Amino acid sequence: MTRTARFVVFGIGTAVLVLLLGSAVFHLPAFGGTSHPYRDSTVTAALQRRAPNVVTSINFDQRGLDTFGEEAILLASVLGAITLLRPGKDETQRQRVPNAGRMLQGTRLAGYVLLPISLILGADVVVHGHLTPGGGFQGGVVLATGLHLSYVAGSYPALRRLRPLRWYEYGEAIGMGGVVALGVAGVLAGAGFLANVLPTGTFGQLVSAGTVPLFSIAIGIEVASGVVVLLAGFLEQDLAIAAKRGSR
Amino acid sequence: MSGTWTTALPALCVATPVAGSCVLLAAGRWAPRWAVDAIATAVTVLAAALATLLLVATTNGRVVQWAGGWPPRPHLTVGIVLVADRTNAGLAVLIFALATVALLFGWRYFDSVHAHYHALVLLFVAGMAGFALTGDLFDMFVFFELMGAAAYALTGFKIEDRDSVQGGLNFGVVNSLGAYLCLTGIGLLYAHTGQLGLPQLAAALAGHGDSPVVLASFVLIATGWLVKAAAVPFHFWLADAHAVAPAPVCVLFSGVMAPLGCYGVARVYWVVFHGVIPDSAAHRAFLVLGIATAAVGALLCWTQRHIKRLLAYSTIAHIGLFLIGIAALNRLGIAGTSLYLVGHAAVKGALFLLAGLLLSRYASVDELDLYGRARDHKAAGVAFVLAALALAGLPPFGTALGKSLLDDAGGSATLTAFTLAVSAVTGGAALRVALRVYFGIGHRPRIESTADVATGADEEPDTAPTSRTPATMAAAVVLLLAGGLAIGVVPGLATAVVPAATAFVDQAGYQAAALARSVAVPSRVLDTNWTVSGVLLGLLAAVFAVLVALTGLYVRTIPVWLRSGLHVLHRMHSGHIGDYAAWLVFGAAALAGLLALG
Amino acid sequence: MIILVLVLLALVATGGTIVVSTSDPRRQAVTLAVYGVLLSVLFLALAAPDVALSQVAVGSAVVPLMVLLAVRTVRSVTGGKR
Amino acid sequence: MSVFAYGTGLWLVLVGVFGVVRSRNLIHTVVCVAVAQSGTYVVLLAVGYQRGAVAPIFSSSSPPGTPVVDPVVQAMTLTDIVVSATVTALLLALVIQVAKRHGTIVPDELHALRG
Repeated sequence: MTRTARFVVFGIGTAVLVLLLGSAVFHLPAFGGTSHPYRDSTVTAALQRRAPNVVTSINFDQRGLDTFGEEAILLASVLGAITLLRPGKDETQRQRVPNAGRMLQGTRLAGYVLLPISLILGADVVVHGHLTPGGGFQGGVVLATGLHLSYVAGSYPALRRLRPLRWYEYGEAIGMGGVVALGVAGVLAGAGFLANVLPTGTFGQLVSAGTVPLFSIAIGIEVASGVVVLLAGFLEQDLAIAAKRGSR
Repeated sequence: MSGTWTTALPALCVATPVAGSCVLLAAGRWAPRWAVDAIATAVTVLAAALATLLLVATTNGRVVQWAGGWPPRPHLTVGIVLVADRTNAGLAVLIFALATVALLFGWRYFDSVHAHYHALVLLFVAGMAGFALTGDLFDMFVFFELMGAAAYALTGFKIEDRDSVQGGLNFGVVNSLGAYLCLTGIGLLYAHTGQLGLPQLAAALAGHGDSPVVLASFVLIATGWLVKAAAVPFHFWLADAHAVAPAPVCVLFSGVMAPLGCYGVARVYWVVFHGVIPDSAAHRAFLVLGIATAAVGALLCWTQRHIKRLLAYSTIAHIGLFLIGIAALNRLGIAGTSLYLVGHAAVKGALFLLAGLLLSRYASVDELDLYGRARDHKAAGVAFVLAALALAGLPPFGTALGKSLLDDAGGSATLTAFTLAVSAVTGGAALRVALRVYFGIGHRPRIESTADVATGADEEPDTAPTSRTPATMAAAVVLLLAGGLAIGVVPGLATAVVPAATAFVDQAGYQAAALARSVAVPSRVLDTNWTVSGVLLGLLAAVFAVLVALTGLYVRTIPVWLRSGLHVLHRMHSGHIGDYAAWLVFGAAALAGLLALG
Repeated sequence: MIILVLVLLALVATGGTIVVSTSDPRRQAVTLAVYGVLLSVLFLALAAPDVALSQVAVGSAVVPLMVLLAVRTVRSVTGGKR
Repeated sequence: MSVFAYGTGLWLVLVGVFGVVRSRNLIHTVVCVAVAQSGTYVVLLAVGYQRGAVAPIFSSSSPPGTPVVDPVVQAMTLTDIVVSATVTALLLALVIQVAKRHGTIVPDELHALRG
């Protein structure tokens, strides 16, 4: 289709959709209203399980199956992206890339200082997900990003040493496998897939809320490993091409 | 088997392949190729066994599990419910059975694949099973995205192939946009009702259904699932993706992934929106979409020379027929669609695998280029002819039985004539390919310069050219054809769809089973066996298919008006992602219009 | 509080529109990162710290980084031609 | 007020789709897909907002019983964000391959897949 035809088709569709959605918006409950039936149930349920962070309780307990699916999506996407970014038959195997450019001393220093801080921060976010904002996903991303600070610090070899990709693939398998194992444990206990079968402990303690922290840690491992593998895939593309140009 | 294990079966059907993919990911770096194949196939066989157990268990009523161990209590329904009835348990069996066949075919098919391919296939089937078995709207979205993510990667799997990566991208963008419209709809419905579970939504909507919010959310949610189903005008991605994905993956794409979109629409309609959206509006919307889809699919199928693309358009045509079955809004329509869907999956799967064999042997899937080149593979030729006739609806294949039930459900002679024409044209197109390629029948085609036509002549083979057909590949084809035949001739199967369809349209029963209330189960007798008129119509379709094929082989001149009409239709399928997105919005608007007409 | 939410909503709507209308993907990576931060501030104002935390990690760091790397790769593959 | 909040989310969804329609660069297309998805975050969180309520995390400063905003939509949005990031990664990987195989990422110049 020509560009004009495309815009006409889109325009007609949008006009109707705007009418439809517009009329719907005027009939929705008012923004900021007090009626949230599902909220009332989940808050009760979370308190029963001694989980102060209700969002985490939903993700890792009440609606754990969503998180199970979400982690499977992450696994599929990471596998998919590295499958798509693999060197083709017509491309040569990637060369080892030396130091990727010179960095300002200050940047390098900042990278090295921030690296351990971000790792500790990430681990903390993962472990305390049921008490404070955060959880396996957020912590996992912080961990993975933290590792890549060593790239910012200008040392790709250091990143490579920190990052034997094989181990991160194992990490993904272990994280996802851990979630499956938790699920089956629920079945074995007779309570249902992904049921929270451990004692819930005392409100506000680190070891409380039953399987929620375990679930969160498994997700943390998977997310951190997955994001590392993913970023590695994109970085290697960039560096492989840079190296090809350099050798020309 | 104890009750705990029975109710755990739906979740285990989803978890097993995911566990399998973890094992493959961990072992893939050092395990030899045969071990990877063996593990993957064993996992799908195990999952198929679990699904079969589940199917058996559903004969005593729905199998319900609240994942997370949160059974509903008064004012406290928080978990995600998995509700298996005979329809979706049957779908789960189909998913895993097809996956087993696809993996079996792949044993000797790819030259070298990392375990990543197998892990992706397992995650893909886990997504499909989850989508089918869950009874929660947001969970459906999550599993929709899971099957999507795995499917985009599998489509682009042959990264050396230009069309492959572009097809994967088009598929990914269009499906993602559809999914986000769907999620917006879920959000609106949640704002209106405060619920996410299908049974809870149905309960909440009873009495509060008369709102523009309900219409808007149904339009957006149905748009999401219809994108997956590839209904016109959401269908553009399907041909691009199915034509380029590896053949065993196409078996899953055409056999279950696209039909699952139809399942999603029907499920959400029957459980949540039935009685809220007026019957006449729903009937009109599904019928118009179905007819448009079937007509466009059949026309484009007939004009293709790229064999896999031809098969892809035939899938679109059949999706249209499924939608027509759903549009009947009764048990018979659902029963017919279910049977047709299973029969189609087997037959279409066999055709895709045969196309894959052609590709691996001759490094081409161009019908004209392959003219007479496969003369020495008569066995494959006979299989192709059989499958093509089965696609047209030759009794006693399951497709014929399903279609005759569908015609009964439609209850209109015009509609029967239309479905007959659509199946004859798509079957005829496939038959034309078989006769031309394997038997060298017809004029030797002139190969024209084809800058603008997808030919398939330069498609990257999935494997190095082979001269002999490995036993596993032949077995996969035979298994699928036998399966398609069994649907039609094994007596228990045809009658088993009646209670399945009865349960499917039983809105109150679904709610009651999920929310643990008791309700009387309606059971009315329905005749779903072969009828004389059904057999005759099936034979007629096969005869017409032969005529269509011969026309394609011997008639060279097409009337000018038809040629220019087809040219316009072809130009619309531009491979341009912007066009596809524009049509997506247009389609959602059209759906809204059809539903709002009252 | 509600005024703040309104202002942030307006900022986010504008930000999203700017991201879409930035046609150079390299600059888009930057606008996307800014948009990601705006979104996470809105989420904080809507009393969703968990979501804000993920959005800031993903939407303003990981995704823009991937976009930037993809832009660089594509640019060198297609020889600088857009 | 309500119209503005929900409208912002819906606007972002539609503007993202519009971006895909008018895009002249596939990376731009993928980013627009991400913007469309970010609209769904806004819709969901707007649905769950309650005026004057605090975040759904109980502590000594907000003990159980304090009114909180809807945590369900927040959990859904979290899942949504993960999906967005991973799908964006996949699509970008496909764009890189398109660039390698076609030598261009301008949709108007991609002429395969016709008919």
